[in-house]
Amino acid sequence: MTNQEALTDYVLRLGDSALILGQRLCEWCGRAPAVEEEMALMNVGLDLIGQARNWMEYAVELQGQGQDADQLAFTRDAHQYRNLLLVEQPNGNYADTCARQYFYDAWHYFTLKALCDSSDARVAEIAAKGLKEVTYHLRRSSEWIKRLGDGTEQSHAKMQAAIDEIWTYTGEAFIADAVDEQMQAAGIGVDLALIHEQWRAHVEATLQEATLTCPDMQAYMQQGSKQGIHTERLGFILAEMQFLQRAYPHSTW
Amino acid sequence: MTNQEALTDYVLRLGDSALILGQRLCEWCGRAPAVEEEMALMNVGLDLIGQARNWMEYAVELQGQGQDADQLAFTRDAHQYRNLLLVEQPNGNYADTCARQYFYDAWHYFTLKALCDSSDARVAEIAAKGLKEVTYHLRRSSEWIKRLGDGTEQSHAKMQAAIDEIWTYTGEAFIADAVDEQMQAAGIGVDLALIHEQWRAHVEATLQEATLTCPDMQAYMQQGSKQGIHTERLGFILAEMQFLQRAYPHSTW
Amino acid sequence: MSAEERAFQEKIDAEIKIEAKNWMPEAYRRTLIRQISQHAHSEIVGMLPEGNWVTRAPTFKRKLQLMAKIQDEAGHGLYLYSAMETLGADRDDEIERLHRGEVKYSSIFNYPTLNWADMGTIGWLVDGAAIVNQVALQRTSYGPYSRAMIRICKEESFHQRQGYEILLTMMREGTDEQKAMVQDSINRFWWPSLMMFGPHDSDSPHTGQSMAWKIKRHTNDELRQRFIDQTIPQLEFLGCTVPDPDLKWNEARGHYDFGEIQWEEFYQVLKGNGPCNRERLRTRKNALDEGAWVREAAMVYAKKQQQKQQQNAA
Amino acid sequence: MSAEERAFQEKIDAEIKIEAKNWMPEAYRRTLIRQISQHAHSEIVGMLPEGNWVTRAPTFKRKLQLMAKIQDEAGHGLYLYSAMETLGADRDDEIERLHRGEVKYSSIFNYPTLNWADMGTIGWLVDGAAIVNQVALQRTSYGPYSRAMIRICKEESFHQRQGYEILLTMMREGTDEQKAMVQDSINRFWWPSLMMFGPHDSDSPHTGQSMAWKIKRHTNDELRQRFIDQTIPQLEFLGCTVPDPDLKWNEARGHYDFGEIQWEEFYQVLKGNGPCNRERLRTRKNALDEGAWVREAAMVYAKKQQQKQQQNAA
Repeated sequence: MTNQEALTDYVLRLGDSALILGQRLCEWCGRAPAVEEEMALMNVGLDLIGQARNWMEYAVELQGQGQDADQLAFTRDAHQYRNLLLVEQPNGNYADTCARQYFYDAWHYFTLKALCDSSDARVAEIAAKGLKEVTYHLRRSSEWIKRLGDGTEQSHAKMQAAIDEIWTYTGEAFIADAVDEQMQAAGIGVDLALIHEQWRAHVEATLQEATLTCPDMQAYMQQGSKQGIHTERLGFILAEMQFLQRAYPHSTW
Repeated sequence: MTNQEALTDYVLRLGDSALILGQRLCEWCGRAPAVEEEMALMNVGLDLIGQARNWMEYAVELQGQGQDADQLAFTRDAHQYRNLLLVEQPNGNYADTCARQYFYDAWHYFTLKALCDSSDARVAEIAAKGLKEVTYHLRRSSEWIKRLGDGTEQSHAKMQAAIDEIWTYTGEAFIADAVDEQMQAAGIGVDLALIHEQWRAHVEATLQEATLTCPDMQAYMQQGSKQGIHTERLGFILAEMQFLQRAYPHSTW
Repeated sequence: MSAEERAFQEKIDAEIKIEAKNWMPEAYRRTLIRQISQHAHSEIVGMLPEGNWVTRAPTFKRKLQLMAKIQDEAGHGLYLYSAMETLGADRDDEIERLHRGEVKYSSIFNYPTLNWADMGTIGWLVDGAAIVNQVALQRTSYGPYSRAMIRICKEESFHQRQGYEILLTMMREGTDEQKAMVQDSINRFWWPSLMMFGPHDSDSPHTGQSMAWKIKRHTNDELRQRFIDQTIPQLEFLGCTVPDPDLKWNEARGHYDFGEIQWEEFYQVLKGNGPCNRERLRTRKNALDEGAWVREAAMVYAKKQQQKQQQNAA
Repeated sequence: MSAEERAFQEKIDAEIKIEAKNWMPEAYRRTLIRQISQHAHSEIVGMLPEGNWVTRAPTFKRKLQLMAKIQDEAGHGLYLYSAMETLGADRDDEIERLHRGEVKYSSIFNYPTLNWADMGTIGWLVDGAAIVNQVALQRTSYGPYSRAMIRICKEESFHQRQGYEILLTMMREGTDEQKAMVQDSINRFWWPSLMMFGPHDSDSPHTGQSMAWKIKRHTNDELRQRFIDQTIPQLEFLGCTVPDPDLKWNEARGHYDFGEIQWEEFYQVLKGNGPCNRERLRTRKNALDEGAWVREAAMVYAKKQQQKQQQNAA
């Protein structure tokens, strides 16, 4: 695998996760628990999809096959997607959405922070642009973990259940494969072990403050997304997200 | 409008309604209230989708544009669909599904029965083939209306709510447009006023036996499907149903 | 007329804004609460027809635009609820009343969005019609409402241009199928957009008092005519038509003539029989009901935090 | 050994079927209940991975085939639950036990179906592996189970041919993308299919007793080898490969050699850590929970009808 090939995959992973989580947030439109949350969810989603676009624009340049970012985002099938299994999990109730968001944000924040020092100037630039937004995302979702964890008895139970439920999807991000190793060696990508440590510390502190029990860090973790093996959810997300691009191919909108 | 054009539309309406309701029944797979109902729902769905195929095969012959039934079913967008608004309504709980099914079955049964005498031999043949199946569908769904209506207090309330909820979509089938009139005049189509009378009698009798209150027959009825104006539901049904055909066009499966 | 009432009316006549702490007639307050809450609800319910397509937007650019627009609408809702609360009304109460069907939101949102062009049409025609109303309301007599309108109008104009640009792109660079989508969308939204201005002046009993109080500054029919006059040239530039055979330029009047609105449909939708009335209201009601435990938890948590701070301070 | 036990074992040895009303050792009964209920649950849970694609089938023909197959599986489930109930077990109790995680279903259904080719692969490989098991079970010593197997095998063979035909069509008439789907699907399902035969004989403690009772007629490893031997020629005819570098024909043994199965994965899935364990079980549990009021209503209604008939008869 050339560095360029590995980098393309690496960039795609970052972009796909942001895109799919942004898409999940879009599904909340008009259904959030308060108007303020309508705004916040749409705002976070907007940031993520904007970041996805930045990554994909870089990915198509690296691929050099004349595709544009839209084609890359909206005409691949599930096995070609590289998003984390975490972000394709369903919205569930608000605790489920907050848990998913928080675990992602914590990974995202430390990842982008580290990527600001990437030896690849473009990666560093995109990461730096996103970091400001993601700093807010993480603050916001940490707050919600605490609010729901240390709110009422009911919200505590729901928050704990949401965390336990999604936990099995939180480990995948930190399991390095050949691409991760190659990118780290090239000084382009992050040190996953380090990110994992930072993530773990943040999660443990947040959950403790939220009076929640942190699940077993050694628990069995689902994986597959780095090889394009997803959960059954992704196919349905794509069917909806890509309908227009599929039904009216090669159209200008 | 030539008779052939009107007939194509007429046949498409019959086929699209069967297809979309069959699709809705597929969504129940693995989620029905009992294994016996898994079987029954899949069985009814199978009949409906089989009938849809028969209608579509005829429709593409009438169109004479070299399409096959699969292309007709799986590559039109929502505004080209002619299914009743009734059948695209969501599954809801089992009472909702039973109400939708019953109101459709009663219309379907009397329609196919009348179409057995169509002056168009092919229409008469397809109708006759379907009538046996639909006779069973109507018996089955009538039974469920009674079971839930005259079952427990809870099931009665749910059944009544389901009927009241879907009622506004039950009138459209009986509102004749130019196509209906032309087809009736040609001896090909049915007399909608007559079907409406039969439907009404069946509905009133069934609901009464089920100890349910029949909603106002004069209530405001939603319409639009005959002109391709649907509810927002249909687009999502199609996005899922047509994913493969859109993502991999011109493929043999 | 009491002295207070006279002073109030004189202020109005002198184009001095009424502020929250000023005396005002109870009917003026009630009319404003009704109008502002209706406007706020419309912003929130108005997110739904767009939310219906936000998961299916065709490009990054369009998806981001639509999300930003929806976010703005939530913001407008919040801003308007605040303006309403300066009049002593309570946001939660008003939302309850909406859900009980006692207050309305703009009927236009009871029509379904059936193709992507609807995202353009809603921006161009629906927001366009809203802006005609709102531009007039920038000069409304109640200060907080007037200021909300000034701010909202700016963003709405931006949305309107974006909506028009969506349609223009489809008409100029699109396939035949896309052009057909645009025309289909205009066909469905044209009459409902005209209905947004409300019944004919002759059937609008409250117009007189609202005009006197300068809550309203123009009649329904005046605004409707203004909207048509400014919209038809844009329509022609698009290369589209409206489903009104009677529409034509009247040189003598200096305005477009147009056909009679189907008021029967208007009143049916108002009565709850529009294609999406039940669904829109249910979606909002479910959102509120299912979010109750979240809002409660947030309140309890805030109280706990406050107590901790007080303890730390002590 | 008691006289009853001896008579029972003599019958078994003489290949006379045991019937529901015959005496049988309690352990025999329990083993059978466990095995048949597990088999019945597998038919029902096995509908889910297919249900995942039934709304997205690519043609009328494929959709109808898949729906018919799912319907058959529900039928098999019912038929097997009946066979199980002849042993004094209760369907509802056994389903409760499934939902509490006390009984298993075939682990293969804990893998996701990720592309359309999986509908072919499940028919060909998964049903194929099941049939190898079931053909052997046609001669099982318990009469009702044996008869159920004979009936089920017939339909399963039909499903297997259909599954193979799906793959063959994609490989012969499909695009490169479709061919890649087939290979990807086989890559994902190959090892899990081999695991369907259970652990190595040496790690399968119950095999000895089950063989003596002729509930089982062949060991896990025997059946697994049989499956591989019959499947590889079909695989080659498809023009596909399996993800096993050690697979090759062994002339001396007259069998295919194959690589070592990842038993760690097998036991993880068994423990509940497969990709879909939680979801499959939850879907079934939700179906049952949400359907409780429906089943209750049907029972109450039936009772009412019965009472009416008795009143009319009186």
